[in-house]
This record gives sequence, C-alpha cells and structure tokens, in this order.
Amino acid sequence: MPYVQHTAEDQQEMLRAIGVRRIEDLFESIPESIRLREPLGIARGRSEYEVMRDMAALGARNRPAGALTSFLGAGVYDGVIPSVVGAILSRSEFYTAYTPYQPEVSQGTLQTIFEFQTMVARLMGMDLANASMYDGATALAECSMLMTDGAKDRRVVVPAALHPRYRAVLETYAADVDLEIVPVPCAPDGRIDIAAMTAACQGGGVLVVQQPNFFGIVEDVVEIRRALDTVPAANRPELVACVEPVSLGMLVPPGAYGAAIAVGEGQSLGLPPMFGGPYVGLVACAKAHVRKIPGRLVGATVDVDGRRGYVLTLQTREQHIRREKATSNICTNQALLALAVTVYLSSLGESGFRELSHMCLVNAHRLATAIGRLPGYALRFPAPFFREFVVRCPRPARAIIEAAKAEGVVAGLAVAARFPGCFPDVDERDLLVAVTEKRTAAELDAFASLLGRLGGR
Amino acid sequence: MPYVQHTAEDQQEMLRAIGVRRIEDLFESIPESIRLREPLGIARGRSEYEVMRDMAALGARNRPAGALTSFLGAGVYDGVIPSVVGAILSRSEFYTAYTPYQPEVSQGTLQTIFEFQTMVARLMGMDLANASMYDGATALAECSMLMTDGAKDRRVVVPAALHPRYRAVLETYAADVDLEIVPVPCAPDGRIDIAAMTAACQGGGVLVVQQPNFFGIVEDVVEIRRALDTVPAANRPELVACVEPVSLGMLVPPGAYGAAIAVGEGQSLGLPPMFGGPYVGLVACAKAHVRKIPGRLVGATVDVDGRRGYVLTLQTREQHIRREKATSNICTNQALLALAVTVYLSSLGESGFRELSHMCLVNAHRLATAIGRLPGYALRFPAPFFREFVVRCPRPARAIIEAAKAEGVVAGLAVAARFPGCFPDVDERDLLVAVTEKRTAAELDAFASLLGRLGGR
Amino acid sequence: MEPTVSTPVKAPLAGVVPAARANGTTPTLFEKSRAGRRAYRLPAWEGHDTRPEELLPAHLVRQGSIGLPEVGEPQLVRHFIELSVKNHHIDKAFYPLGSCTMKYNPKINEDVARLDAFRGMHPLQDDEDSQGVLEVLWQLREALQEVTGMEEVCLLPAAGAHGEYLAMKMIRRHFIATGHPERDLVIIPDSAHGTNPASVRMAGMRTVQLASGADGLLDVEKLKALLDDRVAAIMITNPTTVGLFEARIVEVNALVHAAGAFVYMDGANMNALVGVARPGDMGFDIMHLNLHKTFSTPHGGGGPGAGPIGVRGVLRRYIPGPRIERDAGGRFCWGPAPDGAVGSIHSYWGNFGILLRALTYVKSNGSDGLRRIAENAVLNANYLRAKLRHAYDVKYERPCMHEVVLRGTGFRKFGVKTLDVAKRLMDYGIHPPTIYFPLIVEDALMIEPTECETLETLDQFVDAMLEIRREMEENPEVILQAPHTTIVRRLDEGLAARNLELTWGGETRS
Amino acid sequence: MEPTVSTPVKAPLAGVVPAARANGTTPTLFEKSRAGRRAYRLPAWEGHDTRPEELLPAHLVRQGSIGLPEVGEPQLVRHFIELSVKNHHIDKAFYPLGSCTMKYNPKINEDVARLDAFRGMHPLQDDEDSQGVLEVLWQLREALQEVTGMEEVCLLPAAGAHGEYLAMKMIRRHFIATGHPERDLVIIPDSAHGTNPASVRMAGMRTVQLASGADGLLDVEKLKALLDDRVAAIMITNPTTVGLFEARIVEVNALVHAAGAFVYMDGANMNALVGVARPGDMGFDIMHLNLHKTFSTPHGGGGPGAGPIGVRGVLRRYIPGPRIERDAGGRFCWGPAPDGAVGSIHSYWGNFGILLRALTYVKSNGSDGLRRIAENAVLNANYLRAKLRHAYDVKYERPCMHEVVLRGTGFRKFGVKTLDVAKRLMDYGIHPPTIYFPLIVEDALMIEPTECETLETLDQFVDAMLEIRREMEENPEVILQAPHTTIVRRLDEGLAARNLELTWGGETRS
Ligand SMILES: Cc1ncc(COP(=O)(O)O)c(C=O)c1O
Ligand SMILES: Cc1ncc(COP(=O)(O)O)c(C=O)c1O
Repeated sequence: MPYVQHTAEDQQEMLRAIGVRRIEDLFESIPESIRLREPLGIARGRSEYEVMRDMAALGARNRPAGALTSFLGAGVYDGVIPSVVGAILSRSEFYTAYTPYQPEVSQGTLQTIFEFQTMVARLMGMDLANASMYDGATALAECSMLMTDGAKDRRVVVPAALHPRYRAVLETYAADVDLEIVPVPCAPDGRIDIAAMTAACQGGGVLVVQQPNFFGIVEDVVEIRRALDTVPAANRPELVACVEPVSLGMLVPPGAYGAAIAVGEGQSLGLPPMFGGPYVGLVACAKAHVRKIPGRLVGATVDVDGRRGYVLTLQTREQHIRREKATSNICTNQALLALAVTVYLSSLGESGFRELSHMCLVNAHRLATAIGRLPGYALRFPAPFFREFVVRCPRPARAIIEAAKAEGVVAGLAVAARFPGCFPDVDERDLLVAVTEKRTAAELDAFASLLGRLGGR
Repeated sequence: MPYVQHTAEDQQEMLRAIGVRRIEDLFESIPESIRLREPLGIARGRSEYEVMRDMAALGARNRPAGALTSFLGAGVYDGVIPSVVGAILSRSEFYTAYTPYQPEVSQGTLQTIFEFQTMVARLMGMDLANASMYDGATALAECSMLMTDGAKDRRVVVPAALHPRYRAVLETYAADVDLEIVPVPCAPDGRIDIAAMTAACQGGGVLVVQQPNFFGIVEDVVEIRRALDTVPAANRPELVACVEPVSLGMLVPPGAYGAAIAVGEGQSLGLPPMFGGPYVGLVACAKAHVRKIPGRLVGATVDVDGRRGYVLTLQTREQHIRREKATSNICTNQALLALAVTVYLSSLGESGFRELSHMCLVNAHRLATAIGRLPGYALRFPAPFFREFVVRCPRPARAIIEAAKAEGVVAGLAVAARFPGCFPDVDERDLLVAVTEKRTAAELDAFASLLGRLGGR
Repeated sequence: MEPTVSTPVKAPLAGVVPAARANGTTPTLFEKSRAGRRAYRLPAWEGHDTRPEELLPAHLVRQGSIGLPEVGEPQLVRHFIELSVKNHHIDKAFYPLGSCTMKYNPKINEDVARLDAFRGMHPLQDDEDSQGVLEVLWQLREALQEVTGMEEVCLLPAAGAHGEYLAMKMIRRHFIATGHPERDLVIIPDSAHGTNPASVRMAGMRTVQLASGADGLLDVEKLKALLDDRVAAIMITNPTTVGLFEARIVEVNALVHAAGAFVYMDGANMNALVGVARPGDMGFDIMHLNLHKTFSTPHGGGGPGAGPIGVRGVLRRYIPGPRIERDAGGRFCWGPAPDGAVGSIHSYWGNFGILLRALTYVKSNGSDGLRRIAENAVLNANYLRAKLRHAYDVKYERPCMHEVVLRGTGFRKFGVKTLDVAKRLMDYGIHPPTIYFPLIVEDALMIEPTECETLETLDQFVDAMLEIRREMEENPEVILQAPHTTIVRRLDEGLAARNLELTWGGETRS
Repeated sequence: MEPTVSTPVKAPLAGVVPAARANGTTPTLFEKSRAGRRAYRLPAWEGHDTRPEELLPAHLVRQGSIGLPEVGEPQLVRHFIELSVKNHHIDKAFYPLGSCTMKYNPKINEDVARLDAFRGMHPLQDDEDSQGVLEVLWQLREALQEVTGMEEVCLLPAAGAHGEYLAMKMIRRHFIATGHPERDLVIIPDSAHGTNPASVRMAGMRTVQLASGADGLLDVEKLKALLDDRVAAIMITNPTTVGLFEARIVEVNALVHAAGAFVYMDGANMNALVGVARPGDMGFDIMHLNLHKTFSTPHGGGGPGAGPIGVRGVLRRYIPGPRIERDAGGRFCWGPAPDGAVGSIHSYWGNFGILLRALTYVKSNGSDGLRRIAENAVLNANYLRAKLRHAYDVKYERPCMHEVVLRGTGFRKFGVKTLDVAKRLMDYGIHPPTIYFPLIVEDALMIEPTECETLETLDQFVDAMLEIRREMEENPEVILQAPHTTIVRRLDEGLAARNLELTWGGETRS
C-alpha cells in the first residue's frame, strides 16, 4: 500500500524489538469475539489511475451550476475566485499542518489567523473576530445560545425572512434546551415588522437580524436599532446581526447599528460552492463579549528575545481546558477556509472589495429593472435590496427553471417548492434571483429576454 | 495592472529621485521615429475571470486523445502521471527559480538535477547524463553533430525506420553544414538491414540506432554491435542509441551494447502530451565523452565547512564561457520537466518502473495477438516489438481511425497519410498502434472487436 | 563520502546577520498596505458612476473605509509564502501529535477535490443535476457503515465535536420523546477529550466524571455505582486516550444497556481498529469518526474536518434529514427524515469537499489497505514504546494500540518539565507530541506515530528522545532554554491574554 | 508596539543545535532507498507471470537491476519539499538577475496550463480535433507579430538560443540558395550573450567580434570597417546587455542592408521596449523573443522557456513548416512550408505549454498592460541607478533601459571582488544580480529589477547595497567570508570539476 512504507523486513525488525511474533499478537487486548476474521465488505484497494477514473466518472454525472449561467444564490454564491487563493491553499505548509498548539513551529498559521481576525472584525465594524466556525448557520446558533446563557428565560427573537436553513439549525440548537424562539413576521414589503419586533423584544435574550434577509431585502437596521433602544435596558435583547459579507462593501456594518455579535457565512469570499461545504462561519463581537464567544482566538505577544509573535489565547474558554464549562465544544474548525478568505480579501483589497459589492448592487438592479418591464413579471417585494430579489413570475417558478436549464441557465430558486411552508407571503410563482460579479451585461440582458420568452407560454 | 504594483505616488517619488518629469523622458534615447505613438493593435487587458473564460473556451474546442481510449503513440505516450508529480512541480520554490548560477541559494534545484542525472545514467546503463535538452529530437541532432565535430568528413548513418520527426530535425541540423546523412534501408521484417548498415559504416562518424524503432520493432542491438565491431577501429563510427525510456525496463540498455552516447525523449516518464511540448531530451554518455556532450552538468563537492553540496560544473564547455567554441548554444533547457521525470521515476521506483515496462509489453502482445486473429488483419512486420506495432488493415487506416473516433477510440496513426513518402514499406492500410499502461484488459478486447467490426465493411 | 563538519574556530564575526533580517518577524499585510495598490481585477462592468445612494436608502450605505489591506499580487504571494515556511507540517517531518492522527495526506485526494465537476455544484440544485455528488455521499455512507459496523451513518457533522453534539441531541430527543426527560446525565471517563463534556452540556444534559482504573481503563465497579435511572448515556473513547483497548467493552456496554442508557463511542482513535474490530460489534449504539484523523483528509491548520456519526437501533429515527435515497432505477434523491428526527446542524449537507477526499481514500486503500492502516499504526506505536520504555516512564505496562503515553514524572528530578521536552524536540526538527493530555497521566507526553512513517523516521525520533534524556543529566540548561533553532522562542502567553491584541491595531496605511 | 530585539548576553550554550541537524544537508533518494518500498501503484493487469523472454529475444532482455530508488510516497514528498525550501525564488524575495527578467509568474497562467483540455492533446491528432490548440498558436503568433512589428512569427524554438540558431540557419540557407555561400561571416558585438556566437557556429557560420564604443554602444566606424561581401549578418542585442538603447540603430541597420547582409535582433531585453518601440520598425530582418523573460512564463529552475522568432521580408520563405492556416470558414489546419524552407528544429510544434501561458499573459495585460511593463521596468532600473550611482561605479552616465550595470572596479581598493558582494547579498535575503557579464564591463554587476517589484523592495535593495558599501570600509572580512546565513558556504567548484562526481556513486541500498 503506497502510504504504509514498511517492507516485510522492517516489520520483522520491529516485531523483534517489541518482543512479539506477529502483528496480530498486538491486538490480543481486543476480545476474540469482536475481532474481524474476514476483510471488510468493501472493494479491495485500487491504483491512483483507477480511483481517479471512478471519481471523475462520478463528477461527470453532475451538471454544476458553476458551468452554466447561474442566478441561483440563496446564501451560496457563484463568485470569482482569484488564482492566488488556490496557489496559497495548495501549499503543504498550510493544508497539512494542524491547530497551532506549539507556537514556535506554527507562526505561519498563527499570523494568517491574526490577519483573518483583523479583516473580519474590520469588515463587520466590530472590535474583534474569532478564528472561524463550521459555517454561518452554526455561528448564528452557537452565538445565540451563548448570549442567552445563564439568563432566566432564554429567548431568541427571529425574523420570518431568516434563511430557512439557518432557521432550521437555530431551531435544532434551541430544541430540547430551555431556549425559546420567538418568531416575528414580515411587513408586507418583506422587511421585518418593526412594531411586532419591538413587542417581541421585551424579555431580554437576543434579537437576530439577517442583513440582507433571505429575499435579498435590505433591512432598515438604523430603524431597528432605534426601535430596540425604546425597550427598557433591563429587558432589551442583545442584537445579533447575521450578514452576507459581500453586502458589507455597500451596507453599514453591524458595528454601526449596535450589534453585540455579528455572524456570517464566508463562502462568498473566495470559496467554491462545493455542494454545500466546507464553508467558514464568521464571528465578530464587541470587546465586552470576548470571553463569551465560541471558537479559537489568536493574540499577539513577544518571545523571550522580545520578538513579536502570535499564540492561541483565552484558551481557558475552550473545551480542552474548561471541558463542560467551555463556551463551545468546537475543536477542529474551518481554518483552511479562513485562510482562503484572508487571501481573497487581500487580493481584492479595500478598493477591489468595495467595487465588487458596488458591481453586484448595480448589476442586480439593472436585471431587476429589465425583468420588472416584462409583461406578467413583477418584483414580489417593493423594499430595497442588495444583489438578490424575488420575482413574481406569470408561471410557476419550477417551470421557468426547467425551461431555462435547457438553455444553459440556472434561473434561480423556486422558494415555495424548495422550502415548502417556510414563507406565507411567497407562492409557487416566486423565483429568488441572485446576481454575482460573474454575470456579464450580455448575460443579464439575455436572461431578461429569456424570461420574457418563457413568460409568454 | 495587477502585476505592476506602483501607485501614482510611488512613480512620482521615483521620477523625482531620477530627476526626470515623466516616464516618457526615460525613453529619450529611442529615436522619435521608432517610438510608438499608438497603443499596440492588441485588445486591452482583461480580468482573470474573463481571460480564464476565453482560454477555457479555446480548450473546449479540442477533442483531446487523453479523454478518449487512445492507441495513438508514435513517440508521445498517454501514460499515467502520479499525483505527486504535479504536487511537487507546483511549488513556487521549483517553478519560479532560474538556472542555479548561485549554488548557496539553489541547492534544491542542484540536488534534484544531480539525482536526475543519476537516474538517467542508470536507466541508460551509462556513466553519466546531462541536465536536459529541449527534446529527444534535438538531443539526437546535437549529439550527432558533436560526435562528428572536427572529423574530416562528418557522416551520420541513419536507419530508415527512425522516427520521421527525429529524422527531419537531424536533417535540419545537418543541412548547410558539412554533415552527410547516410541512409540505411530496413530489412523486410522492418528491422535495420545489418549488411547494408555495415557497408555504410566504413567511414567513421556516427551510427544512429533507434530502439525500439518507429514501427515499435526491437532492433537486434547485440547483432548490430557485433557487425559494427567487424569494421576496422579507425573507420568504425560511434554508436548513438536513441531510446524510448519506458522500454528500458525490459530491453538491454545502450551501455550494454557499446553506445558512446544514449539519447531519448523523457515525455513518457510522467509528462502530459500537451500538444507536443514542453518535453525533455535525455542525454547520457560514457565518461570519455563528458567534455563533448552539450548541456549543463551538476557535480558534487564540499563547501568551506566541509558540508556536501552541488554546483554547476564543466561550465567551460558551455556558451556563457566558451562562446563560439562551446559544445552547444543551449542556455535555458527543460529543467522543470527533468524534475517531473525525477519525481516520476522515484514514485515508480525500481520495481514499479520494471512492472510498468513489463505491463506494456504484455498488454501490447495481448492486443497484437487478438488483432492478428481478425479476418483481413495482420501484423505488418514479423519482428519482435515492445509496446507498439504496425497493423495491416483490410481498409485504409484513415477510414478505420475516423470510424473508431465516433466510438470514443483513437485507433492509432495512419503512417502513410501522416508521413507521406517517408516509409516505402508502409502503405495507406498500415495503422501504428501503441499500448500504454492506461489501457485496461476490457479496452484492449473492445478495441480488437471494434477493429473486427470496422474491418468487415 | 560523508564529509565531517568542521566548525571553524575563529572569533565570531560581528554583524554577520544584517540587522534588517535579524528580527525574523514578518510585518502584517496591514503594515505592508499602500493606498491605491490592488492585486485582483474584476470583470468589466457598466455603472461605475451609479452611486449606491441611488439604489439604497442613504442612511444604510456604508461610509468611510473598511481597512482591508491594499497590496499587489506579487507582494501578496510573497507574504503568504514567507509565512507558510514558518510552519511545521506533515510533508516536512515527523508530526507525532497524539490523538490527532497526523498521517500523510495523499495528493490524489487533492486532485479529486480540484475537479470543477464537484467545486461548481450548488447545494440547492435539483436532484437530477446532482446525481454525482449524491452518489459520492451514498458510497461514503455505505463504506463507513461497513467500517464501523453501524446500521446507518449520517455525514452531516463538520467535525468530531459536531458529531458528538448531534449524537447527544439525538439521545436527549429520545428520552424526552419516550417520556424520560429526567434521564439527562452522561457519564464521562476522566480520560475523555474535552469536547465530550462540552458537547453534552451544549445538548442540554449534565455530565458526571468516571474515574479510570489504575490500568487506565474503565473501572467497571465505579461504573456500576454511577448507573441509575438518571443516566442517559456514557461516552467511551475506545481505544482510550491512553492508547489502550477497553478489553471489557462488551460487558460494559451490556451493563449500560441494562441500566436503560445508551453507549456512545468517541471514534477519534479508530486508526487503531479500522479493519480489525468494529464499534457496532462491540455493542455501541452511536459513535463519531474523525475523517481528518482516520481517513487522511488534511488538517488544514486547524480544519476543516468531518465527524460523521454511525447509529444503530432505536436512535436511527432521530438522524436529521434530508437523507439520500436510491430508487429502483438507481437514481439518487433527497428524502425526508421521519417525524421527530433531530433537525439539521449544518447549513447544507456537511463538509462535502472533505467527504469527497475521504471516499477517494477509501477507494485507494480498499478493505486490504484499511486493515493495514491499523496494523502498522499499532506496530509503530508499540515499536516506539519498546524503544523508549527504559529511558522514559511508560505508565501502563501492556502493549499499546496506536499511541503511547509517557509520564513526565520520570524526569521531574532533573527539573525538566514535559513542556521543556516538547520545546527541545523542535530543535531536532520534530513536532512535539501532544502534552498534558490525557489528564489522568501526570505531565503526559502522548506520541501517535500513525502508520505512514518509515522505520528510519521512528529511529530518528527514538534517538532524539534518548539524546534529550542524556541532556537532562549532562546539560539540562539546553532543554530548559529550548527551543534554540526556531524563529521565535517561548512566547509570553500570559502577556497575550493580558494585552488581548486580537487584531492589528494600527491604521492600515492608506 | 515594535519590540526591540535584545539579544541575551549569556555564554553561548554548548550543543544547542543537535548534531543530527547541524549538517543541514539532505541525503540523496538513493541513500534513503530501501528494497521493497514503492510509492506508485499501477492499474490492475493480467499477465504478471508472462516472462519477458516469452515475448522478446532473450539476449535483448535487460538483466540485473537498474538502480532506481525505492521509497514510499510520504518519504518522497518530504524529500522534494525539504530540497525545495533550500531555493531562492521569485515568490520568496527580490531576484534581480540581470538579463533574465525574473518577473512575477502569474498564477492564472498555471491554472490554464493545468486544463486537461490542453494537457491531453496528442501532437499528431487530426486537425478537426485540434482546433483549440491551433487557435492558441494562431492567436499568440498574431499578438507577437504586433508586439515585434515583424511580418511573421514562428513559435517553434524551445528557447532564445534555439531561436537564434533557427534564424542563423535561415540566413545561411538564403545565401546558399541565392548563390552566395561565401557570405558566412556574422558580426557579434563584444557585449553579446554567449549563445549568439555559439548559435552562429552551430549553424555552420563564422563569427567576428565587433568592439563596442566607449559609450557601451555599437561603434559605427568599426562596423563599417568590418562590413564586406563575406558578411551574412550582424546580431545586435537592443537594448544592449549594458542596458542602453542603440540610438543609431536605424542607421546601423541601413548600413548593414547596404552591405547586403541581414540584421538579427537578440530580443532578450524586450522587457524595456514592449509597447514602446518595435524591432520591425527599426529595420531588423529577424529576431527572437524569450517568453520566459518578457512574457512571464516560469523559469522552472533553468527551463522550459520558448524563443519564438519574428521575420520580415525575404527570409520569411525559410520559416520551417508546418504552418497554421485559417480557411474561409475560420477552421484552422496545418499547411506545408514553401520548398527550400529550413526544416523543423523540434520534434513537434515547440513548447506548447509555455506558448499557452504566454497567450494568457498577453490577454491579461493587453495593449495597455504591455506598455506599462516597459515603462515600469525602465523606471525601476533608473531608480536603482539614481540611488546607487554615488556609492557604486556606474560605467555609463546616461539613463539606462530596464537594467543597470555597476562596475566592480569601484570597490577593488577594499580588496572586495564582485563575487564577494554577490555572496554578501545572500545574507540580506536577496538573490545576487548577474555577475561578470557583459564582459565589456569590468567585474560587472548587472541589476534587472523588472516592473513587478514594489518601491519598498527597491529601497530595501538600495539599503542593502549601501550597507554592504559601508561594510567594505568598516568590516570587509564580513563580505569576504560571506555568505554566513546560507545552508552551504562558498562551495569548491574546482574540486567539483576535478572529482567530476556527476552521479550518486554508491549502490542504491537494495
Ligand atoms: C479523542 C478525541 N475526541 C474528540 C476530538 C474532537 O474532534 P474534532 O477536533 O474533529 O472536533 C478529538 C480531536 O482532537 C480527539 O482527539
Ligand atoms: C541577452 C541574452 N540573449 C540570449 C539568451 C539565451 O536565451 P535562452 O536562455 O532562452 O536560450 C539570454 C538568456 O539568458 C540572454 O540573456
């Protein structure tokens, strides 16, 4: 076997040094009754060439949206990935190392995490950020749990237009523990019903605000903050903002509207869709909450010779030290994807990232305007949006999607069909359309005319 | 522009330090008349994403043999490439360095070249090998020129079944310089006509022997050596063996039949076909000829502290020192491909490489036997072969190839159509078929039955 | 012709290392940033002059700079490459970090993960366009069911701890659904990994610690004492974190079942058992695997990993949906989970890119290769144990499984701590073993060689440990001040916690 | 909070660096080999028991071992990674190796070169299956014709020297075909690169050296003296290897044409001219480009490169076939070269993988980006010139093009040679410039920064050179014994040439 490098002679020499005759003898502590006598019911090992042919054949049975003109978003975006990201991530020095427990031989990983924490904190307009969580959904769920930890009655006020997959994970984390989820309906324009929200926010705990929300709508976070501040301080819930990072090139960041914690999904910052993962959960917070947030943290310090260096810090919050009192059970996180985000944000840089965000905003509105003019089509919600919007089609969204697929276009998400029962104000005609920086002007115009043609029948 | 990192401020500061107002002023030494006033007639620069889409679109217009079941060889083979080859070649440390002129900061490249030289020398059964040539054809041409350098009448005896592309390059290098190419015909069985060869070898110079020859036939090199030794020493030409490296797992190496120099094409040792290059020319020789052979050489030595290290050596043979008296004009060679060969041969290792050669031999004969039984088909030449053979088909080879392509099979090379007039004993019905380690038993059998079906019509 | 190293005996030259490089530290990208520089160029687009305020409410438009660095592509690449070479890693040298199974990461797995046919798949695409990715998940699930002997595997968890958490939620859901909410106690051996108790608490249950016996294994009598009708489950790591197989596991599992509780297996140490023994056959009800340990997916500087769980019996109905089904025609599709199942714990279907690498690893090894992994992991650990047990204090006298734990008590008399030995190993070019875990071994040094190392590498590690043992007596100062050859030495962790400088403070120079 | 480096003043500890690592050398793979080990596993096949002698004449079957190393995959990867980090390289730090144009190698070029749609193409496939690769060659040819101002480009040559050789063959073929075989003399300026004269001789012609003027440029009077009816051509490097533009080039070319000879341009220094001036407009008949210099294709540790030639006028008919043609329908195909053309100089169609990267680079830069290359390459070189001309001896007083050449004569008085300065620069983490070339500058130090470096990197290089200049006076010994910080120091090149150990001598341990 290529990865076990022992020859028969090596094994004999080692058995002699150990003082046993056969390797089998080393398994004597395993009772006979549970020792396998037959090989596992799995095919025997095969060569690289044969395995690659198998895996490529499996790949060939996919029809990736990435190879088509895709308007499918809903939290996972078909964004550009600079070549430098793959060039850096494919270095053995980064992908074969593990958690930097021994700082002297891990300064590479530690400094990239320190720079990742700085970029995420600045993006979110917050004081600091952790080293990464599994994904955006678990980041939201764990932070909501932690911010309500120890409170008398643990409440999380959740807007109706929260991403249904994020809602499902939050509900799972809240289930069977004394954490109550208090739903808040949408206003007719698809934004949070601020009055209902304020009413629901009288019992402390946490208020979750997703910006933009699942329909791509930009919530009036300034108005939400204002309404929240009318609640007496003792009962006022902490604001947890759940953001789509690319929108932060255009929209006021969570730090600007008093969020205690900001979470998000980093997939749109240089990661391939890869059928749902690995992605990277972002967590940023105000300095006051640093000891509450989950996950690893890297801090700067100096060594015995006065040299600047980086170490894992505040590990006392973590499971390997605080065990059952840890803020989270997370050990292995999404470090390599955090590195990809770091390289991505450095490659775009301040001006590139803002241009990316601006570009998506402008292109999405160009498409929305064009669609809005098509007979039988209309924007489902009149509210402002960033780069995603719901289109009310003259025919079921599923039909539009099927027909568009034949022309190499992934038209978007049939929300009602994919998430039945999640959204009362959405029906089978509603199509969620996302516009990324990959979509050229020609593709936007062609898509609008395609919808026009498909609308007619 | 992403690769020029200066800001306008940087440029201003530099112009001030230089003492000129505009960059344009630095081009004053270029006469006005030849200074471009218009931008080049090339499209303006575009983003990575747009350029990658362009290049991928160009790629999509190809129908690579590598994606089909290919029996097309003729000197370029569809061999397996271990994943480690790409993993090592994609390290910046190897592919962005240049010729190791400064040994203290190039020991990585220098030691890999030293190990490459060792493996090629051992493969060829010779004393030593150089660091690489452009490809097999120029290796043969340059070595033939050098071995006849200074001789009264420079002669290169060349067998009829030498690869036509190698013959073309040899003829180019020999043209317009006083180097005479003396052709030697094939015997009816496709091997060198040894009597004619011996007759042609009475005037010194060089005898080229390709093993296996273009038809895949294994020349009787022992018999050739014996015949050559009957020629009086004063007139006896030096033997230059031109080998297909994978065959050296099965066949006696050039060192065993008295070759002064052994050359070959290293493509079949882990390089992708890549439409003809970059490949890597191999050159090995006996110690006596070390000062004659072209190309760079790396030697072992010690440093001031007695540490073992490697340096470029015998540079006095090379153009940057001997200028017009150099053994060759080569400066930039095929170093990165030599590294690929080194990683490939280390990955297969002694037993893996011999098994590869054995596997190709056996599979080729299995296919040849199956084809031989098909009505209307026969092996064109009865001589022994390694992994390539010529099939006399019942219909023009072109027709067979066209029909096979429709079923995802690249049947081989229609020799007469592709190299008209090069081979008198070959006609339009003759198909050159190569079998590599990628071809499974099922593919071999399916190909034989496909030929059977195509033969009928 | 191995030349001897003759260090010239000359007065050391002053200023040999230029001041600029003496420091060896790398400024952050923020310090290298220059306003106006940029690496990546976006595709052409029209509408640059459309102000955001024309499309968004002005008060919601971000003002002021974000503070992202501005660098060119060449400078960016040099920055990350300069940082990368500061790391120890598996492709550099021996990395015997106990319990982490730092085995070789095959390069074919990375080639497969680079295929656009997988990278370009959106998680919400229609089933008919996702047949390839669905079959990857199906094939991996089948293989892991066979490796673990469990009836059904769920590929959702993004790491081992995430799998522990899901399992505890499923157990919690079971007892609530069957009217026993009071069964909310989980027994945790004192040798367990910190994620075990943390996962239990996150799932809303309580923990009680079970002291291990002198032999390092479960103390069956103490266990019996704890087993009452409040116990929901026990979390057993087998082989234990001291590297020994729980010989009485079948009996233990039967005891726990008899008490009406479930038995969970932390499968982090499966590298010792794969192809040799199966948790399902030992009576475990539910377990997790760590694909970044046993199945060679890369550790990535701390992640990503994957922690699929294997489930048997009554708990299967709580496995979160959606589940992959195959119809008669061999077509794959997502199907719903039964009512009452635990909800999803991941935004989509888990760390697919890692699951893809694990399936590639399973195919490369096959049944024969997988068995050889455990055989050689255990052989290598026992070889180190045999070679070190005279110079160092091995707590348990019996052959070990895939890792061997040394006790620091043996060298306290020289004033040397386990941390010092770890730091000194860096000077030998070797990544230190895990230290101070498991907690039940005083000043532990947990060494896990994995199956991938050569005999020569194991001997070099033994030589280094024996050399360090000699230094303890002849020159302890060289250990106490170690490491000497690294770019930074003994960083001040206290200062880091006090200063809490978690982001680069200065302004990005713009 | 930039901490100052306080080196502890303690007696240096003995044995700080363990003996095993002190040496720092890496054994060859042959010394690491163990019989029976193997990394790569071949696909399954039947017929292992068929002896070669059953299919081949026994006397032609190889006997005995070859001596290839036998190592496992993990050990193999660690071996090459350990070697790789010993290299200086462009993605590590400044690499101002004059005349080699060590500019940044864009990563998108490597992504394109990894596409199977190109890697899998066999050179002898039918035209209809090769439309993509043929169009790549067609588009690159068109672009390079535009950049050089030449009428037709041939992409066949595998490097600059190979292009020089082809050009000389074409010139030789022309004079033989037109009845002037006696015109076999090529004038070579004394500042030319060694490949120029070597290429002329290989093409069967003679060379005569033309001394440069005091201004570092062609001496027109001396040129006139050499121009007679035996002269076939002159090879001119423009800008010259001393980094100056041949201001009288138009006049020179006219003179040469008047004498019935051709003018060849060594295009290695095109990085100074791309988008600014075109050889075709200067009257050159034929030239070569180095794609691994001007067009950023990676230098690969010494190669591969590509040296396409541009041709104008009567020499076009000698360009080797086959040539790419496009029919009315836009289909591409190979067409024959006219009779009498020079034959092929490559087994197939040149280093396609490198040509592919060059086309990607052309598209990324475009006309605007290409111009900016020359502007900033020349700006950077002149900036270094301005910053160093006071401390070092710059031979020519005028602004330079893309490289600046310093003279070693300036510091001879300190007993310091150019080689010593080069070695000392290594301690500053900078790859030395080209040294002792061109020959017409005494103890030359040829510095080519390229357009890709930041101002900070240029300033760091200037600081290092000024620091070394100070060391020449205050502490010359530190320069004479440099380098101090590299893994080996001042290797004995004489011993290497005497011993001629060109292969690992020992047996592979089997
Ligand atoms: C014994 C043990 N259990 C559980 C875990 C947690 O696994 P993960 O890091 O994948 O969350 C680890 C990880 O190091 C471990 O060693
Ligand atoms: C001025 C000059 N001419 C010609 C060459 C030869 O080019 P190549 O190395 O591509 O053969 C070089 C290469 O260094 C050079 O610098």
